[in-house]
Amino acid sequence: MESTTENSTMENSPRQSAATVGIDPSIVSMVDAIPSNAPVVPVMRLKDVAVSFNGKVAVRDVTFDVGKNRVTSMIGPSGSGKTTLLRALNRLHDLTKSAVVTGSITLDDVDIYKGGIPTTLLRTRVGMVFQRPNPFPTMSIYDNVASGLRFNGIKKKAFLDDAIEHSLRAAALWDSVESRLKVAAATLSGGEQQRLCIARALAVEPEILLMDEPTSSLDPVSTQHIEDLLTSLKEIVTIVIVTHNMQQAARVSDDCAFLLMGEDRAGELIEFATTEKIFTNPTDKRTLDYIQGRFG
Amino acid sequence: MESTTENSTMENSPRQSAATVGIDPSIVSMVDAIPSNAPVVPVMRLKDVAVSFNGKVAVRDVTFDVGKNRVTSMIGPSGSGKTTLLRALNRLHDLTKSAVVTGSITLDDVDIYKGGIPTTLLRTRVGMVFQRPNPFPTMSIYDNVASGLRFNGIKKKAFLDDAIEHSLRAAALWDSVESRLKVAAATLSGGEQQRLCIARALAVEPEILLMDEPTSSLDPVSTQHIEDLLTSLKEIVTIVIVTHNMQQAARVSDDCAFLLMGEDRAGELIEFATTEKIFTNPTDKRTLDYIQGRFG
Amino acid sequence: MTSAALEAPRTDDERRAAVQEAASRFYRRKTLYSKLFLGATSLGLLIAFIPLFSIIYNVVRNGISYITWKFLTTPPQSPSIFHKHQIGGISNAIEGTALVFGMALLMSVPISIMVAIALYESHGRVMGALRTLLEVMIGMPSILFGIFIYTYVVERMHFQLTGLAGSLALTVLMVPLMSVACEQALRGVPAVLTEAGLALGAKKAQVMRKIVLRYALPRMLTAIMLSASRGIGETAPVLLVIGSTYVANWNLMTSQTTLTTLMYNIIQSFYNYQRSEVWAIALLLIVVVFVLNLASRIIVARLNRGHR
Amino acid sequence: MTSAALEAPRTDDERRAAVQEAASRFYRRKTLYSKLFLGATSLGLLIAFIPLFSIIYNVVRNGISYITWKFLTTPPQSPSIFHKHQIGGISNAIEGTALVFGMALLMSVPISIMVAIALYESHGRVMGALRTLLEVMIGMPSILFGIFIYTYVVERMHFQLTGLAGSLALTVLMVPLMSVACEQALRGVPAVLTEAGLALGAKKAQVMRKIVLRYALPRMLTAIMLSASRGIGETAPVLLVIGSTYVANWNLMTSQTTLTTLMYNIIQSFYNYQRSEVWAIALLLIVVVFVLNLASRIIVARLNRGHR
Amino acid sequence: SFKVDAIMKNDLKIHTAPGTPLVLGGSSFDYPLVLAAETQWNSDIHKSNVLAPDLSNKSGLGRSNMISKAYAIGFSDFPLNQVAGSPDVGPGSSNPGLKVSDFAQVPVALGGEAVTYHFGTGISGSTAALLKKYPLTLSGPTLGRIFAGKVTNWDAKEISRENPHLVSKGKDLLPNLGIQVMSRTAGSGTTFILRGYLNRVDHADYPTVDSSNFSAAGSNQFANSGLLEQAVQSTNGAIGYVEFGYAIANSSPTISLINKSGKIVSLSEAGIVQAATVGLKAIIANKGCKGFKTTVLACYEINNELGKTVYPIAGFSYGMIYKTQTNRTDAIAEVKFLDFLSHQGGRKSKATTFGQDLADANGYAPMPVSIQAVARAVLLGVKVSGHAVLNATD
Ligand SMILES: Nc1ncnc2c1ncn2[C@@H]1O[C@H](COP(=O)(O)OP(=O)(O)OP(=O)(O)O)[C@@H](O)[C@H]1O
Ligand SMILES: Nc1ncnc2c1ncn2[C@@H]1O[C@H](COP(=O)(O)OP(=O)(O)OP(=O)(O)O)[C@@H](O)[C@H]1O
Ligand SMILES: [Mg+2]
Ligand SMILES: [Mg+2]
Repeated sequence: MESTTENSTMENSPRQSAATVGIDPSIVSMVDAIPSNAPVVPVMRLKDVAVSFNGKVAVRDVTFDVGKNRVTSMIGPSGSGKTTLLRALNRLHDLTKSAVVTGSITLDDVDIYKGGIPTTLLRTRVGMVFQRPNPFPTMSIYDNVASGLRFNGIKKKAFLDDAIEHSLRAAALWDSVESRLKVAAATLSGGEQQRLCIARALAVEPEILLMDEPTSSLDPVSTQHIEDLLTSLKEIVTIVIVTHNMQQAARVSDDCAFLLMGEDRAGELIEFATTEKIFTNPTDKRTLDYIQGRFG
Repeated sequence: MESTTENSTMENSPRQSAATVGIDPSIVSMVDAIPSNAPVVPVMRLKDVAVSFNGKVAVRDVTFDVGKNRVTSMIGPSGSGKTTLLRALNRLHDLTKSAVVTGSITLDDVDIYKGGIPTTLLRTRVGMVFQRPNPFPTMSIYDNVASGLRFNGIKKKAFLDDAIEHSLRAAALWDSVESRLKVAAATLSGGEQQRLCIARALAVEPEILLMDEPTSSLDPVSTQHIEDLLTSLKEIVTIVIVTHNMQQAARVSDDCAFLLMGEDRAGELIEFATTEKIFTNPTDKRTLDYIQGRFG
Repeated sequence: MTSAALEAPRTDDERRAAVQEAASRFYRRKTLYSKLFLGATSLGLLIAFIPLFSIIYNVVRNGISYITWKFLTTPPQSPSIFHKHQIGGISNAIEGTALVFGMALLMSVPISIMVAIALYESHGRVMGALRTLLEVMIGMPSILFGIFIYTYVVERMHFQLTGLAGSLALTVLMVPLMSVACEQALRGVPAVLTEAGLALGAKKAQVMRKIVLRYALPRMLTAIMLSASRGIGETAPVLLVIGSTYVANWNLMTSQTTLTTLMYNIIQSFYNYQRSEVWAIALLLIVVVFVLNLASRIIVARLNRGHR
Repeated sequence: MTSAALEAPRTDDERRAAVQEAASRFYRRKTLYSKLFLGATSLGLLIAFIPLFSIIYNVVRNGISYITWKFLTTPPQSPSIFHKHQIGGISNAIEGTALVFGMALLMSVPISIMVAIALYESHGRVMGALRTLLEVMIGMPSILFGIFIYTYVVERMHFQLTGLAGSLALTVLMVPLMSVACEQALRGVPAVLTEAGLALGAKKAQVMRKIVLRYALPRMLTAIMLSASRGIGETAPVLLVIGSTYVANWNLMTSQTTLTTLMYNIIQSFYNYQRSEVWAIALLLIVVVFVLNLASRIIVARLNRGHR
Repeated sequence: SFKVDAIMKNDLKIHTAPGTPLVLGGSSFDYPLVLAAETQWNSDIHKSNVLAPDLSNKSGLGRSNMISKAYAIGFSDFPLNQVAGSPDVGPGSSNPGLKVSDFAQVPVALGGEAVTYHFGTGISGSTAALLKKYPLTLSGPTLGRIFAGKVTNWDAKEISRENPHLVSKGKDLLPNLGIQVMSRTAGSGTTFILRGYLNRVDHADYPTVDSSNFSAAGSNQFANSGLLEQAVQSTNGAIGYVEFGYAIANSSPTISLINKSGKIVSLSEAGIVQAATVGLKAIIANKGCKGFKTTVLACYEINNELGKTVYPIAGFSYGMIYKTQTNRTDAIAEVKFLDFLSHQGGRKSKATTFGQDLADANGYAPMPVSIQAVARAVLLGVKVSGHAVLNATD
C-alpha cells in the first residue's frame, strides 16, 4: 500500500523509524482495531525449526510460540517457506521422502517429532485448511464433514449428526446447507467449499487449526466471510494462518511471524512479535522494508 | 478496504454520497496521482456488445470507447464477464463454437466482426497478455519473443534481433536476459515470465494490448514491476486491463469500466468513466457499493 | 527503460508499420498453408477410416444374417461333404469366452488393483524397476504368455489343455496392462485430497480406501474396460493352451473354445461357406466391445455426476 | 453464529475430549488395519510378479545360450530326425520383422498423427462417432485385422501372402491405438499456449505445428512407442497373411517371416528340441522392447529438459 | 496299367530362380517330408531361396490357397474334387470356372497314420512297464467306436478284450480314465485318411464316420498335427492321430492295430509299403476309383488292405499346382521341385539325394517306383504357353 501523498518518500529514506514514517496508515488503523489480549498461553512451541528437501534447506531458524486461542499469522514473500513451515506443524512432510525437519516442535510440551504422539492423533489435534478448497468430491456435504470423525472410528449417527451441525454452524455454513446435506460437495460455490473445508477440519475438534492462504483463491466477498469467521473461531481453536496479504494478516492476527528468503535462497524467520508491533514498530529493518514495499 | 476507524459505518450508510463518505482515502489519493490527460482519441469502440455461450448471455450492454494511448481498466466481481468481454476484443471467442458475440466492436472505424479485417491481422494489431504467464515452454527466450513475428512471416535475423531487443527493453527484461537469450523460457521466475509474455505481445507492435489480470498470479514485487511498466508502455500502446484489484485499477488506469452481474447472472456494464470519476464520484449507486465493499 | 527503447533505430510507428505490412503480405500464404494442412489432415482421416469402415461394413454385411437366437445358443456342427450347411451355432465359444475370460477377470482385476496400489504407494528404485518390468511385459508378444503357460503349466505341471490354462494366460497378459493403467488412474487423484485426508488423522490405508480409490474409480473402470477388451480379443496366447470343445460345459477344468480361437480355426477351415461364420463372430465381438465401451462410459458419467 | 454453536449440548472442551478419546481408542485398530492392507498389497504384488519374473527367468535361462552372432545372422535350417540340432539361425525373422514392422510404422505413424490432429481440431458429433469407432477398433480381436486383409486383400485382390500384407494388417491394427493416444497427447497441451499463439496472429495450422505438436512431442513419442511395441508383438493378424521365408530378402512383395510368426511356427514344430528356440526369440524381443522403452524415456527426458 | 520308367538323370537345377520365393503350404501330414526336401532343394541344390518354408496348417487350406494363388504349391492328403457336396472347383463351388483337370496333382508322400495316446500319470509304474512289453492294441471297430464317442473310458470291455496281456490276477490293468479324443479342425487331410480307414472297417455298431472330425466324441480340435500331438502328449487319457513322423519325433506311444488279416501290427515303414503295394494292385485292377472322374490316380485309397504285415491306416499326400501356367520361371521351379520331391535318386549313383530318399529319415515310406512314375506322368502335363515344362527326357 502506497502512502497517501508522495510515492517516492519511502524508497529514499529506508532508515527512518518505522513508527514515524512509511507505514501505510490504513494498515496501522486496522491493527489498532485488534482487541487487547488476555495473557498468552503457549500451546505449540517451535525451537530452531528447519526444513530441508534433499539436503537443501527451505526454511530455518524458526523459533516462536503459538499462543492458545490466538491467531498467529505468517507473512513473507513467495518462496520464503511459509507453507513449508506450516506443514511441519502437523507432520505433513512425513509424506515427502526427501523432507527432513530438524529442531523441536512441541505440542503441550510433547515433542511431536520424537514419537511422543502418534502422527494420526497429532493430526486430529492439529487440523489443516488448504490454499484451495479441497472438499472430497466423491462425498456429500455431510460425509465431508463426517470424514474426519469416521477416520477416527466414530460411527455413531447421533454423535455425527450433532458434530456436523456444530461444525457447520461454526463455519457459518449451516443455514445455507442444512436442507441439502446429502448433496455432493462440489455443488457448493468456491467460498462455500472453503467454509466446508473449515467445517471438516473443525469437526474433529482440533486444538490448533493451520490455514495456508485459505482465501487466496476466493473472491472478495467469500474472503470477507472467512475473515469474519476467523475472529469467532478463535474462541474455540488456536489458529495459525499463512497469508500473502498483509492487510489480512493485520486484520485477523494477534501475532505475526515474518519470513524472508536469505542470500542462499533458504527462508528464515526474521521477526516474530504481536501483529501490532510488526506493523507499527518492527525491530528488523527488513520487516520494515517489506511492509513498506507492500501495496494494495 | 475498510475505513479507518469504524468497521460498520459503510454498511449502515450506503446511501451517503460517494464524494464525501466511504471511499478509502488511500484509493482516492492514488487517483489524484494520475496525470491530467491529453484529449481522448477513441481507437476501439464498443457498442451494445454482448457475448453469450450456448444462448446464455454472459455479458451484455457494453458500450464504451477505448482511448488511444490510455489505460482502460475493467473491474467487477468474479463472474461479471470481464474476461469474456476482453476476449471479444481480439475475437478469441472464435475458438469456442458455442460463443456468440453481438453488437459492434470497431477498430479504427472498421467492424472487427464484419470481415473488414482478417482475424489473424486483427490479432497482430490487438495483442494479449494472459492471467498466468504462458511463455511457450518448448522455446527459448529469444524464440518466444520472436514467435509472433515469425507467425507473420518475418524471418530476417536483423529485423528479429532488433525487434526482440526493443520489446524486451520495453518489458524491462532486457538487462536480466540479454546474456541468456537462448535459454529455455521456463527457467525464468514467474514475474520474469509474465514480462516475457508482455515482450512477446509487444514484439508484433500491437496498437492495443489486452491484459487479463496480468499480475494475479504474481508475488507483490513482480506485481510492482509490471505496474511500473504499464505507465511507460502507455506511450507506445493502448492498454485494456482486467483486474480484480481496485487499487491496481486506481493506480494504473485512466478510464475504468465497472461490470456487475445482474439478477439473471449475466454481467453488464454498470458504468464507464475516467478512473478519477469512478473512484471519487461514481454515478451509479452499485458502483459506489462495490467500491465501498471492497477491501485490501 | 522507455528511453532506451526510444533510442532504437526506428520510431515505434515505423516499426509497427513494418510489422503490419509484413503480416498483410504473409496473410495469403498463411491461408494457403492452412488449407493445405486441412487437406492433409482430411486425407489422413480418409486413409485411416476407409479400411476401418470397410472392416465394419464387411463384418456387418457378411455376419448379420447369421446372428439368430439359434446360432447363439446351439453348439457347432461340423459340415461334411454330405451336409455342407450343417455348421450349427457358436454356443460353445460364447460359453467358453464367458467362462475363460470371466475367470481371467476375477483373477486379474484384484491383483492389478493391488499392484497399482503398491506402485502408487512406493517410490523406491525397486518399484521403479518393477514398473519398467510391467511396461516391458506390456510390449511382449502376447503369444509368449501362451507359450509360457503351455510349457510350464500345461506340460510341466501336467495341467492339460483347459479353460483355466487360458484364463491364466490371459491373466498374465492383462495384469501388466491393468496395473499400469490403474496406477495412472490413482496418480490422477489430486494430492490435495490425500493430504486433506491425512490432515484429518486418517492412516494411509484409510486415505487409499475412502478417498483415492473412490476418486480414481471412474478412470480405473475405464482402464479395466480397455485392458479387458484387449484380453477378450486375444487369440495367440489362448490358442496354445485352451484346446477346444464342441459343447458348452461350464467347466474350467476341461478344454474350452473361445470366440477368437473359433475364428482362427474357422478361417483355416476348408469349407468356404463355413468361413463366412467368422464375420458373424466378429460382429458379435464388435457388439460386445461396443456395449462394454458404452456401459463403462455411462457408469463413469454417473460416477462423475456432480463431483468433478 | 458462534453463539449458535455454543448452544450445542456439550461444551467444546467436552466435545474435543470425546473425539480425542475415540481417536486414541481407534488408533490401534487403524494401525492393525493398515498392516493388513499393506499385507494384502504385498501379497498382490507377489502373486503378480511371480509369474512375470518366472517368465523373464525362463526366457533368459532357456534362451541365452542361443543368442550368438551366428544365430542372429544365419537363416534357419530344418532339422530332421537324424540331424535334430541343425536348426540354424533366425536372420530371416529378424529381417522380416524389421521390414514388415518398419513399413507398418512408416504407414501408421503419419496417418495416426493426421487422425489425432483431425480429432483434436474438431468437436462435432461425427468426430465423436469416429472416436468411438476407433476405441471399439482398439478392443477388436487383432486376428480380425488379419482375417480382413486375408479375405479382402490377399484373396480378393490376388495380393498373395506378402510382407506388405502383414504391414497392412499391422497398420490397420496400430492406427486406432496410436491416433487415440496421440490425440490424448495433443489434448494435454494447455489451452493457454494455443491461445497465446492465436493471440499473436498465428493461424490454427501454425499453432498446431509450432506449439501444439512441439509441446506434445514427448507424450506422442511415448504413445507411439507403446502402440509400436504392441504391434511388434502381434502374432494372429500377421500369421494369416504373411507367408514365410527362409532367407532375409528385404523385399516386401514376397513372403516374410517375423519373429512372432516364427515363434508360432516353432512352438507347433514336431521337433521338441526345436521348440526351445522360441525362448531365444522371446529374449530377443524382450531386449528390443526394453531398449525401445529405455530409448523413448531418454528421448522424452531430453525433450522435456528445461521446459516443464 | 502304367509304365514304370526307370528314373534317369534329372537335371534338378532350374536355370533362373523365380523373382520371389514360392509359397507352399497345406497338409501337415506331409509337412516334415516337404520341409526336409525343400531345405535340401534350396540349400544343397540351388543355394538360394527358391521356396519359402512350408506352412503347415491343413490340407483344406493348401487346396484353397493354391486355387486362389496365395500358395504356388498346395499340399493336401485328399485330391481336389468337384462332386456335389464339397466341391473345390466346378459348379456349386466358389470357383465355378475351374475343373479338377485344370490342376496337376502329384503324389509326393506315402505315410502311415499313427494312433497315439497318453496315459501320463494315470497309470501305475507296473502297468507302464507292461505296456512297453505288450503295446496297447485296438481293432478297427473299437477305434471307430472310440472316435464315434461310443467308448469313453480306457477300461472299457472291448479294449480289455483286445489287450489280454494287460491283466494281472484277473484284474484289468487298464486305467479307469476317460478317453479324450483329440482331433483336427475341419479340412484336415490326416482326418480324411483316418476317416477313410474307419469307414472301411466293419462299423455296423456305430454310425458312418462321415464328418471331417469327430464331433460325436466332443473332441478337442487342432489346426495342425504338431499342435495336436503336443496336446495328446500333455493330456492324460488322450488319443489322437498323426503321421508316423510326428509320433517318432515326440517319442509318442502308438497303438498297435489288428489288421484286416487279423494280425496285430505296429506302425513300421514296411507295413506302410506293404499297404501301398497291396492297395495299388487293387486300384490298378479297378482302373481308378469311384466318384472321381479324373485321369489322375490321385484318389488312391490304401486303407485297411489285406495282408499279414500290412499296416491298415496309410495314405498318399499330393502336391498341387495349376496345369497351365503363365510364368515360365515359376512353373519350372514348381515342376522341378515336385519332381524332386516325388522321386528317389539314381539307383546306381546315390550321389544326389532326392525327396523320397529323405522319406525314412522323416517317418515316411519311399513311394513305390510305380507311383513315382505316376508323379512324373502328371508333371509332364504342366504347360507354359502350350509347351510342356518338363521333357520326358529330362
Ligand atoms: N516438496 C518439496 N520438494 C522440494 N522443495 C520444496 C518442496 N516444497 C517446497 N520446496 C521448496 O521450499 C521453498 C519454500 O517453498 P514454500 O512453498 O514453503 O514457500 P511459500 O512461502 O509458501 O511461498 P508461496 O507464498 O509462493 O506459497 C521453495 O523454494 C520450494 O522450492
Ligand atoms: N467458454 C465458456 N463457456 C460457457 N460459459 C462461459 C465460458 N467462458 C465464460 N463463461 C461464463 O461467462 C461468465 C463470465 O465469466 P468471466 O470469466 O468472463 O468472468 P470474470 O469477470 O472474468 O471473472 P473472474 O474475475 O473470476 O475472472 C461466467 O458465468 C462463465 O460461466
Ligand atoms: Mg505457500
Ligand atoms: Mg476473468
